[in-house]
Amino acid sequence: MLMLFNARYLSTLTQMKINILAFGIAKEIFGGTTINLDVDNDATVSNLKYLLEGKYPRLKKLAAYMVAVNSEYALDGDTITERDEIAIIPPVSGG
Amino acid sequence: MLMLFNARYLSTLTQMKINILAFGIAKEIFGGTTINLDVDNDATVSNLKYLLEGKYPRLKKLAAYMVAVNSEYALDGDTITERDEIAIIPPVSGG
Amino acid sequence: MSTEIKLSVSTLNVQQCIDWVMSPECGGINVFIGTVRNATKGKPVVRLEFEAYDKMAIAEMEKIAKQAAEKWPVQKILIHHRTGVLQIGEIPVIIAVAAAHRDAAFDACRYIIDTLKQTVPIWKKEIFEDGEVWVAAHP
Amino acid sequence: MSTEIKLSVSTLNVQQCIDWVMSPECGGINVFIGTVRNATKGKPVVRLEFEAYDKMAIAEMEKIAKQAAEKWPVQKILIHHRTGVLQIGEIPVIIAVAAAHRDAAFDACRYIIDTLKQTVPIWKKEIFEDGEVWVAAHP
Repeated sequence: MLMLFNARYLSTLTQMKINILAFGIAKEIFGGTTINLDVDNDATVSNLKYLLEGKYPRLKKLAAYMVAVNSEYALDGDTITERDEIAIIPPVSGG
Repeated sequence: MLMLFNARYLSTLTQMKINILAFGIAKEIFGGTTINLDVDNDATVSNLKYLLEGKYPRLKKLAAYMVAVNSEYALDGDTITERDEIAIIPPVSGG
Repeated sequence: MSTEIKLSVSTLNVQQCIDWVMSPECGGINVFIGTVRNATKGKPVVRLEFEAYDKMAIAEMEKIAKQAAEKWPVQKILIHHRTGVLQIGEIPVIIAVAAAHRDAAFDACRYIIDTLKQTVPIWKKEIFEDGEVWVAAHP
Repeated sequence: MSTEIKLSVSTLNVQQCIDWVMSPECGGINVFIGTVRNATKGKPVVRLEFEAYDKMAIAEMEKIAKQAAEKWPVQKILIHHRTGVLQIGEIPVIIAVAAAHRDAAFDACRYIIDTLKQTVPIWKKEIFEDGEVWVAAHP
Protein backbone atom coordinates (compact mmCIF):
# COMPACT_ATOMS: atom_id res chain seq x y z
CA MET A 1 0.00 0.00 0.00
CA LEU A 2 2.75 2.38 0.90
CA MET A 3 4.60 1.60 -2.30
CA LEU A 4 1.47 2.15 -4.33
CA PHE A 5 0.94 5.46 -2.59
CA ASN A 6 4.56 6.44 -3.24
CA ALA A 7 4.30 5.51 -6.84
CA ARG A 8 1.21 7.67 -7.26
CA TYR A 9 2.87 10.50 -5.40
CA LEU A 10 6.01 10.30 -7.51
CA SER A 11 3.97 10.05 -10.69
CA THR A 12 2.22 13.29 -9.84
CA LEU A 13 5.49 14.94 -8.96
CA THR A 14 7.10 13.86 -12.20
CA GLN A 15 4.46 14.78 -14.70
CA MET A 16 5.61 16.96 -17.53
CA LYS A 17 3.89 19.28 -19.94
CA ILE A 18 4.61 18.43 -23.54
CA ASN A 19 3.86 20.36 -26.65
CA ILE A 20 2.62 18.40 -29.65
CA LEU A 21 2.73 19.59 -33.26
CA ALA A 22 -0.16 18.70 -35.51
CA PHE A 23 -0.21 18.50 -39.31
CA GLY A 24 -2.78 17.79 -41.99
CA ILE A 25 -6.02 16.42 -40.66
CA ALA A 26 -4.55 16.21 -37.13
CA LYS A 27 -4.63 20.02 -37.03
CA GLU A 28 -8.36 19.89 -37.60
CA ILE A 29 -8.88 17.14 -35.03
CA PHE A 30 -6.91 19.08 -32.39
CA GLY A 31 -8.35 22.42 -33.47
CA GLY A 32 -4.91 23.96 -33.91
CA THR A 33 -1.34 23.47 -35.01
CA THR A 34 -0.14 22.57 -31.50
CA ILE A 35 -1.61 21.26 -28.30
CA ASN A 36 -0.24 20.94 -24.77
CA LEU A 37 -0.63 17.76 -22.79
CA ASP A 38 0.37 16.62 -19.28
CA VAL A 39 1.96 13.19 -19.35
CA ASP A 40 3.98 11.10 -16.93
CA ASN A 41 7.68 11.75 -17.03
CA ASP A 42 8.37 8.21 -18.16
CA ALA A 43 5.57 8.20 -20.75
CA THR A 44 6.00 6.15 -23.88
CA VAL A 45 4.67 6.90 -27.36
CA SER A 46 2.04 4.29 -26.66
CA ASN A 47 0.91 6.11 -23.48
CA LEU A 48 0.74 9.35 -25.42
CA LYS A 49 -1.42 7.83 -28.16
CA TYR A 50 -3.77 6.39 -25.52
CA LEU A 51 -4.17 9.78 -23.87
CA LEU A 52 -4.68 11.57 -27.18
CA GLU A 53 -7.21 9.05 -28.45
CA GLY A 54 -9.16 9.49 -25.21
CA LYS A 55 -9.21 13.23 -25.63
CA TYR A 56 -9.59 13.29 -29.45
CA PRO A 57 -11.53 10.17 -30.46
CA ARG A 58 -11.46 11.18 -34.15
CA LEU A 59 -7.80 10.11 -34.17
CA LYS A 60 -9.02 6.52 -34.03
CA LYS A 61 -10.95 7.05 -37.27
CA LEU A 62 -7.80 7.79 -39.26
CA ALA A 63 -6.42 5.15 -41.61
CA ALA A 64 -3.35 5.25 -39.35
CA TYR A 65 -1.15 7.81 -37.64
CA MET A 66 2.38 7.90 -36.35
CA VAL A 67 4.18 9.88 -33.67
CA ALA A 68 7.43 11.58 -34.59
CA VAL A 69 9.98 12.40 -31.89
CA ASN A 70 12.66 14.89 -32.90
CA SER A 71 11.81 14.51 -36.60
CA GLU A 72 12.05 10.72 -36.55
CA TYR A 73 9.25 8.20 -36.63
CA ALA A 74 8.98 6.80 -33.10
CA LEU A 75 8.03 3.29 -31.98
CA ASP A 76 5.25 2.64 -29.45
CA GLY A 77 7.78 1.68 -26.77
CA ASP A 78 9.97 4.79 -27.14
CA THR A 79 9.90 7.15 -24.15
CA ILE A 80 9.31 10.85 -24.39
CA THR A 81 11.08 13.67 -22.59
CA GLU A 82 10.10 17.28 -22.08
CA ARG A 83 12.82 18.47 -24.45
CA ASP A 84 11.63 16.32 -27.35
CA GLU A 85 9.85 17.79 -30.32
CA ILE A 86 6.79 15.65 -30.70
CA ALA A 87 4.51 15.60 -33.73
CA ILE A 88 1.44 13.70 -34.81
CA ILE A 89 1.83 12.38 -38.35
CA PRO A 90 -1.46 11.42 -40.01
CA PRO A 91 -1.24 9.36 -43.25
CA VAL A 92 1.12 11.19 -45.57
CA SER A 93 0.08 12.10 -49.11
CA GLY A 94 2.93 14.03 -50.69
CA GLY A 95 4.34 13.47 -54.13
CA MET B 1 17.37 -30.55 -120.25
CA LEU B 2 15.19 -28.17 -122.12
CA MET B 3 13.49 -27.07 -118.92
CA LEU B 4 16.81 -26.51 -117.21
CA PHE B 5 18.00 -24.47 -120.17
CA ASN B 6 14.78 -22.45 -120.09
CA ALA B 7 15.12 -21.80 -116.41
CA ARG B 8 18.65 -20.54 -116.85
CA TYR B 9 17.63 -18.44 -119.78
CA LEU B 10 14.70 -16.91 -117.89
CA SER B 11 16.82 -16.29 -114.86
CA THR B 12 19.27 -14.29 -116.93
CA LEU B 13 16.46 -12.42 -118.59
CA THR B 14 14.84 -11.59 -115.28
CA GLN B 15 17.76 -10.21 -113.37
CA MET B 16 17.21 -6.80 -111.87
CA LYS B 17 19.44 -4.02 -110.70
CA ILE B 18 18.76 -3.01 -107.12
CA ASN B 19 20.01 -0.08 -105.18
CA ILE B 20 21.00 -0.69 -101.58
CA LEU B 21 21.29 1.98 -98.90
CA ALA B 22 24.06 1.66 -96.35
CA PHE B 23 24.28 3.19 -92.87
CA GLY B 24 26.76 3.26 -90.05
CA ILE B 25 29.63 0.86 -90.49
CA ALA B 26 27.98 -0.62 -93.61
CA LYS B 27 28.77 2.65 -95.38
CA GLU B 28 32.45 2.08 -94.67
CA ILE B 29 32.29 -1.58 -95.70
CA PHE B 30 30.61 -0.68 -99.00
CA GLY B 31 32.71 2.44 -99.47
CA GLY B 32 29.67 4.64 -99.94
CA THR B 33 26.10 5.38 -98.90
CA THR B 34 24.58 3.25 -101.70
CA ILE B 35 25.64 0.38 -103.89
CA ASN B 36 24.06 -1.21 -106.94
CA LEU B 37 23.73 -4.95 -107.28
CA ASP B 38 22.38 -7.32 -109.93
CA VAL B 39 20.16 -9.97 -108.41
CA ASP B 40 17.66 -12.49 -109.74
CA ASN B 41 14.15 -11.17 -110.08
CA ASP B 42 12.87 -13.64 -107.51
CA ALA B 43 15.73 -13.02 -105.08
CA THR B 44 15.09 -13.31 -101.37
CA VAL B 45 16.69 -11.36 -98.56
CA SER B 46 18.74 -14.47 -97.89
CA ASN B 47 20.04 -14.51 -101.51
CA LEU B 48 20.91 -10.85 -101.21
CA LYS B 49 22.88 -11.37 -98.00
CA TYR B 50 24.78 -14.25 -99.61
CA LEU B 51 25.75 -12.10 -102.57
CA LEU B 52 26.74 -9.16 -100.39
CA GLU B 53 28.80 -11.28 -98.02
CA GLY B 54 30.64 -12.70 -101.03
CA LYS B 55 31.43 -9.26 -102.33
CA TYR B 56 32.00 -7.57 -98.94
CA PRO B 57 33.37 -10.22 -96.54
CA ARG B 58 33.65 -7.66 -93.70
CA LEU B 59 29.86 -7.91 -93.37
CA LYS B 60 30.36 -11.34 -91.81
CA LYS B 61 32.53 -9.79 -89.09
CA LEU B 62 29.67 -7.65 -87.79
CA ALA B 63 27.93 -8.63 -84.55
CA ALA B 64 24.83 -8.97 -86.75
CA TYR B 65 23.08 -7.09 -89.51
CA MET B 66 19.57 -6.90 -90.88
CA VAL B 67 18.06 -6.03 -94.21
CA ALA B 68 15.24 -3.51 -94.31
CA VAL B 69 12.77 -3.52 -97.20
CA ASN B 70 10.66 -0.40 -97.53
CA SER B 71 11.59 0.78 -94.04
CA GLU B 72 10.63 -2.51 -92.39
CA TYR B 73 12.91 -5.21 -91.05
CA ALA B 74 12.72 -8.08 -93.55
CA LEU B 75 12.93 -11.83 -92.97
CA ASP B 76 15.40 -14.05 -94.79
CA GLY B 77 12.61 -15.58 -96.88
CA ASP B 78 11.09 -12.28 -98.02
CA THR B 79 11.44 -11.59 -101.75
CA ILE B 80 12.75 -8.36 -103.16
CA THR B 81 11.45 -6.37 -106.13
CA GLU B 82 13.08 -3.63 -108.16
CA ARG B 83 10.75 -1.02 -106.70
CA ASP B 84 11.66 -1.82 -103.07
CA GLU B 85 13.83 0.47 -101.01
CA ILE B 86 16.46 -1.83 -99.58
CA ALA B 87 18.82 -0.94 -96.75
CA ILE B 88 21.53 -2.71 -94.80
CA ILE B 89 21.05 -2.19 -91.07
CA PRO B 90 24.17 -2.93 -89.01
CA PRO B 91 23.74 -3.24 -85.23
CA VAL B 92 21.87 -0.14 -84.08
CA SER B 93 23.23 2.04 -81.27
CA GLY B 94 20.87 4.97 -80.85
CA GLY B 95 19.55 6.33 -77.56
CA MET C 1 27.31 11.29 -55.07
CA SER C 2 25.63 14.60 -54.44
CA THR C 3 22.05 15.43 -53.55
CA GLU C 4 19.85 18.49 -53.59
CA ILE C 5 16.74 18.29 -51.44
CA LYS C 6 14.36 21.22 -51.26
CA LEU C 7 10.90 22.23 -50.08
CA SER C 8 9.65 25.28 -51.89
CA VAL C 9 6.64 27.57 -51.65
CA SER C 10 7.20 28.81 -55.20
CA THR C 11 6.91 27.20 -58.64
CA LEU C 12 9.31 24.33 -59.28
CA ASN C 13 11.55 24.72 -62.32
CA VAL C 14 12.07 21.53 -64.31
CA GLN C 15 14.88 22.89 -66.47
CA GLN C 16 16.87 24.03 -63.44
CA CYS C 17 16.47 20.62 -61.84
CA ILE C 18 17.71 18.84 -64.94
CA ASP C 19 20.60 21.26 -65.33
CA TRP C 20 21.60 20.49 -61.75
CA VAL C 21 21.76 16.71 -62.22
CA MET C 22 23.49 16.79 -65.62
CA SER C 23 27.14 15.90 -65.56
CA PRO C 24 29.67 14.64 -68.10
CA GLU C 25 30.16 11.42 -66.11
CA CYS C 26 26.50 10.50 -66.52
CA GLY C 27 24.88 8.90 -69.53
CA GLY C 28 21.30 8.71 -68.30
CA ILE C 29 18.92 10.95 -66.40
CA ASN C 30 15.52 9.84 -65.23
CA VAL C 31 13.06 12.45 -64.08
CA PHE C 32 9.71 12.07 -62.41
CA ILE C 33 7.41 15.09 -62.45
CA GLY C 34 4.17 15.03 -60.54
CA THR C 35 1.42 17.29 -61.82
CA VAL C 36 -1.88 18.35 -60.31
CA ARG C 37 -4.70 16.48 -62.05
CA ASN C 38 -7.98 18.17 -62.80
CA ALA C 39 -9.99 15.32 -61.30
CA THR C 40 -9.85 12.58 -58.66
CA LYS C 41 -11.97 9.49 -59.36
CA GLY C 42 -13.91 11.52 -61.90
CA LYS C 43 -14.63 14.40 -59.50
CA PRO C 44 -13.33 17.80 -60.65
CA VAL C 45 -10.57 19.21 -58.45
CA VAL C 46 -10.37 23.00 -58.01
CA ARG C 47 -6.89 23.16 -56.48
CA LEU C 48 -4.58 21.39 -54.06
CA GLU C 49 -2.94 22.51 -50.85
CA PHE C 50 0.27 20.90 -49.64
CA GLU C 51 1.50 21.16 -46.10
CA ALA C 52 4.77 19.78 -44.79
CA TYR C 53 6.48 19.19 -41.48
CA ASP C 54 9.45 20.92 -43.08
CA LYS C 55 12.32 19.81 -40.90
CA MET C 56 11.25 16.16 -40.82
CA ALA C 57 10.26 16.13 -44.50
CA ILE C 58 13.76 17.26 -45.45
CA ALA C 59 15.29 14.67 -43.12
CA GLU C 60 13.14 11.88 -44.58
CA MET C 61 13.91 12.92 -48.16
CA GLU C 62 17.60 12.90 -47.32
CA LYS C 63 17.25 9.39 -45.91
CA ILE C 64 15.52 8.22 -49.09
CA ALA C 65 18.21 9.75 -51.29
CA LYS C 66 20.88 8.06 -49.18
CA GLN C 67 19.12 4.69 -49.41
CA ALA C 68 18.77 5.04 -53.18
CA ALA C 69 22.46 5.86 -53.53
CA GLU C 70 23.33 2.76 -51.49
CA LYS C 71 21.11 0.54 -53.62
CA TRP C 72 22.08 1.81 -57.10
CA PRO C 73 25.20 3.37 -58.64
CA VAL C 74 23.90 6.90 -59.14
CA GLN C 75 25.81 10.19 -59.26
CA LYS C 76 23.23 12.85 -58.51
CA ILE C 77 19.85 12.92 -56.85
CA LEU C 78 17.55 15.91 -56.72
CA ILE C 79 14.21 16.04 -54.90
CA HIS C 80 12.17 19.25 -54.99
CA HIS C 81 8.72 19.34 -53.39
CA ARG C 82 6.20 22.15 -53.34
CA THR C 83 4.14 23.34 -50.42
CA GLY C 84 1.24 25.77 -50.37
CA VAL C 85 -1.57 26.21 -52.86
CA LEU C 86 -1.20 24.53 -56.28
CA GLN C 87 -3.47 25.04 -59.26
CA ILE C 88 -4.34 22.36 -61.83
CA GLY C 89 -1.30 21.54 -63.96
CA GLU C 90 1.22 22.85 -61.43
CA ILE C 91 4.07 20.65 -60.24
CA PRO C 92 4.08 19.29 -56.68
CA VAL C 93 7.24 17.24 -57.07
CA ILE C 94 10.29 16.79 -59.27
CA ILE C 95 12.72 13.93 -58.77
CA ALA C 96 15.77 13.76 -61.00
CA VAL C 97 18.46 11.10 -60.90
CA ALA C 98 21.61 10.97 -63.00
CA ALA C 99 23.68 7.83 -63.37
CA ALA C 100 26.37 6.45 -65.63
CA HIS C 101 23.81 3.92 -66.92
CA ARG C 102 20.09 4.28 -67.33
CA ASP C 103 18.88 1.27 -65.34
CA ALA C 104 20.21 2.73 -62.11
CA ALA C 105 18.63 6.10 -62.88
CA PHE C 106 15.21 4.55 -63.55
CA ASP C 107 15.32 2.25 -60.52
CA ALA C 108 16.49 4.94 -58.12
CA CYS C 109 14.00 7.54 -59.37
CA ARG C 110 11.09 5.14 -59.00
CA TYR C 111 12.25 4.02 -55.58
CA ILE C 112 12.47 7.64 -54.44
CA ILE C 113 8.97 8.64 -55.52
CA ASP C 114 7.43 5.39 -54.22
CA THR C 115 9.12 5.78 -50.85
CA LEU C 116 8.51 9.53 -50.64
CA LYS C 117 4.80 8.89 -50.98
CA GLN C 118 4.93 6.44 -48.08
CA THR C 119 7.19 8.14 -45.57
CA VAL C 120 7.75 11.86 -46.12
CA PRO C 121 5.55 14.01 -43.84
CA ILE C 122 3.78 16.04 -46.48
CA TRP C 123 0.02 16.25 -46.71
CA LYS C 124 -2.20 17.03 -49.64
CA LYS C 125 -5.67 18.51 -49.35
CA GLU C 126 -7.90 18.30 -52.41
CA ILE C 127 -10.31 21.17 -52.77
CA PHE C 128 -13.51 20.39 -54.68
CA GLU C 129 -16.40 22.66 -55.57
CA ASP C 130 -18.37 21.29 -52.61
CA GLY C 131 -15.74 20.62 -49.97
CA GLU C 132 -12.23 19.49 -49.23
CA VAL C 133 -10.49 16.27 -48.27
CA TRP C 134 -7.10 15.44 -46.74
CA VAL C 135 -5.97 12.73 -49.10
CA ALA C 136 -5.46 9.25 -47.58
CA ALA C 137 -6.43 10.40 -44.10
CA HIS C 138 -9.33 7.98 -43.74
CA PRO C 139 -9.61 4.33 -44.74
CA MET D 1 -3.33 9.23 -76.76
CA SER D 2 -1.08 11.51 -78.75
CA THR D 3 2.54 11.14 -79.77
CA GLU D 4 5.29 13.41 -80.99
CA ILE D 5 8.20 11.68 -82.70
CA LYS D 6 11.08 13.71 -84.04
CA LEU D 7 14.59 13.39 -85.40
CA SER D 8 16.51 16.63 -85.11
CA VAL D 9 19.87 17.96 -86.22
CA SER D 10 19.73 20.74 -83.63
CA THR D 11 19.87 20.81 -79.83
CA LEU D 12 16.99 19.06 -78.06
CA ASN D 13 15.02 21.18 -75.63
CA VAL D 14 13.99 19.38 -72.45
CA GLN D 15 11.61 22.07 -71.26
CA GLN D 16 9.72 22.10 -74.57
CA CYS D 17 9.38 18.31 -74.44
CA ILE D 18 7.98 18.39 -70.94
CA ASP D 19 5.62 21.22 -71.79
CA TRP D 20 4.33 19.16 -74.70
CA VAL D 21 3.49 16.09 -72.59
CA MET D 22 1.96 18.00 -69.67
CA SER D 23 -1.78 17.89 -69.50
CA PRO D 24 -4.39 18.44 -66.78
CA GLU D 25 -5.57 14.82 -67.14
CA CYS D 26 -2.15 13.50 -66.18
CA GLY D 27 -0.72 13.12 -62.72
CA GLY D 28 2.69 11.74 -63.56
CA ILE D 29 5.35 12.37 -66.15
CA ASN D 30 8.43 10.24 -66.55
CA VAL D 31 11.28 11.54 -68.63
CA PHE D 32 14.42 9.82 -69.80
CA ILE D 33 17.25 12.03 -71.01
CA GLY D 34 20.32 10.52 -72.54
CA THR D 35 23.51 12.55 -72.29
CA VAL D 36 26.87 12.15 -73.96
CA ARG D 37 29.36 10.77 -71.45
CA ASN D 38 32.94 11.96 -71.38
CA ALA D 39 34.29 8.40 -71.37
CA THR D 40 33.52 4.86 -72.50
CA LYS D 41 35.05 2.08 -70.41
CA GLY D 42 37.45 4.62 -68.97
CA LYS D 43 38.60 5.92 -72.35
CA PRO D 44 38.01 9.67 -72.91
CA VAL D 45 35.47 10.41 -75.63
CA VAL D 46 35.97 13.56 -77.73
CA ARG D 47 32.52 13.68 -79.33
CA LEU D 48 29.79 11.49 -80.79
CA GLU D 49 28.26 11.34 -84.24
CA PHE D 50 24.76 10.01 -84.75
CA GLU D 51 23.43 8.87 -88.08
CA ALA D 52 19.89 7.72 -88.76
CA TYR D 53 17.95 6.03 -91.53
CA ASP D 54 15.46 8.83 -91.03
CA LYS D 55 12.31 7.42 -92.59
CA MET D 56 12.66 4.01 -90.97
CA ALA D 57 13.82 5.45 -87.63
CA ILE D 58 10.65 7.53 -87.44
CA ALA D 59 8.54 4.51 -88.43
CA GLU D 60 10.18 2.32 -85.78
CA MET D 61 9.80 4.98 -83.09
CA GLU D 62 6.13 5.29 -83.99
CA LYS D 63 5.74 1.53 -83.66
CA ILE D 64 7.36 1.59 -80.23
CA ALA D 65 5.13 4.44 -79.07
CA LYS D 66 2.07 2.52 -80.31
CA GLN D 67 3.18 -0.65 -78.52
CA ALA D 68 3.78 1.28 -75.29
CA ALA D 69 0.33 2.83 -75.52
CA GLU D 70 -1.20 -0.61 -75.98
CA LYS D 71 0.64 -2.00 -72.98
CA TRP D 72 0.09 0.84 -70.50
CA PRO D 73 -2.59 3.50 -69.96
CA VAL D 74 -0.63 6.56 -71.04
CA GLN D 75 -1.85 9.84 -72.50
CA LYS D 76 1.14 11.34 -74.24
CA ILE D 77 4.38 10.01 -75.60
CA LEU D 78 7.20 12.12 -76.93
CA ILE D 79 10.41 10.79 -78.50
CA HIS D 80 13.03 13.24 -79.75
CA HIS D 81 16.35 11.94 -81.07
CA ARG D 82 19.36 13.89 -82.26
CA THR D 83 21.46 13.22 -85.31
CA GLY D 84 24.77 14.77 -86.31
CA VAL D 85 27.71 15.73 -84.14
CA LEU D 86 27.20 15.87 -80.38
CA GLN D 87 29.66 17.23 -77.84
CA ILE D 88 30.13 15.88 -74.31
CA GLY D 89 27.08 16.69 -72.16
CA GLU D 90 24.75 17.17 -75.13
CA ILE D 91 21.48 15.26 -75.33
CA PRO D 92 21.05 12.48 -77.92
CA VAL D 93 17.57 11.47 -76.78
CA ILE D 94 14.60 12.65 -74.76
CA ILE D 95 11.65 10.39 -74.03
CA ALA D 96 8.74 11.82 -72.09
CA VAL D 97 5.58 9.97 -71.12
CA ALA D 98 2.57 11.41 -69.33
CA ALA D 99 -0.05 9.21 -67.68
CA ALA D 100 -2.83 9.54 -65.15
CA HIS D 101 -0.76 7.41 -62.78
CA ARG D 102 2.98 7.19 -62.40
CA ASP D 103 3.50 3.45 -62.76
CA ALA D 104 2.33 3.53 -66.36
CA ALA D 105 4.57 6.52 -67.10
CA PHE D 106 7.66 4.80 -65.65
CA ASP D 107 6.96 1.46 -67.34
CA ALA D 108 6.22 2.96 -70.74
CA CYS D 109 9.22 5.32 -70.68
CA ARG D 110 11.58 2.51 -69.80
CA TYR D 111 10.08 0.21 -72.42
CA ILE D 112 10.50 2.91 -75.04
CA ILE D 113 14.18 3.60 -74.38
CA ASP D 114 15.00 -0.11 -74.02
CA THR D 115 13.25 -0.97 -77.29
CA LEU D 116 14.56 2.09 -79.12
CA LYS D 117 18.10 0.98 -78.36
CA GLN D 118 17.36 -2.44 -79.86
CA THR D 119 15.34 -1.64 -82.95
CA VAL D 120 15.53 1.95 -84.16
CA PRO D 121 17.99 2.37 -87.06
CA ILE D 122 20.24 5.02 -85.54
CA TRP D 123 23.98 4.57 -85.27
CA LYS D 124 26.45 6.15 -82.89
CA LYS D 125 30.10 6.66 -83.65
CA GLU D 126 32.40 7.41 -80.73
CA ILE D 127 35.33 9.62 -81.60
CA PHE D 128 38.39 9.20 -79.41
CA GLU D 129 41.72 11.01 -79.50
CA ASP D 130 43.24 8.13 -81.44
CA GLY D 131 40.41 6.84 -83.59
CA GLU D 132 36.72 6.20 -83.91
CA VAL D 133 34.34 3.30 -83.41
CA TRP D 134 30.82 2.53 -84.59
CA VAL D 135 29.29 1.44 -81.28
CA ALA D 136 28.04 -2.18 -81.10
CA ALA D 137 29.07 -2.95 -84.70
CA HIS D 138 31.42 -5.76 -83.77
CA PRO D 139 31.07 -8.58 -81.24
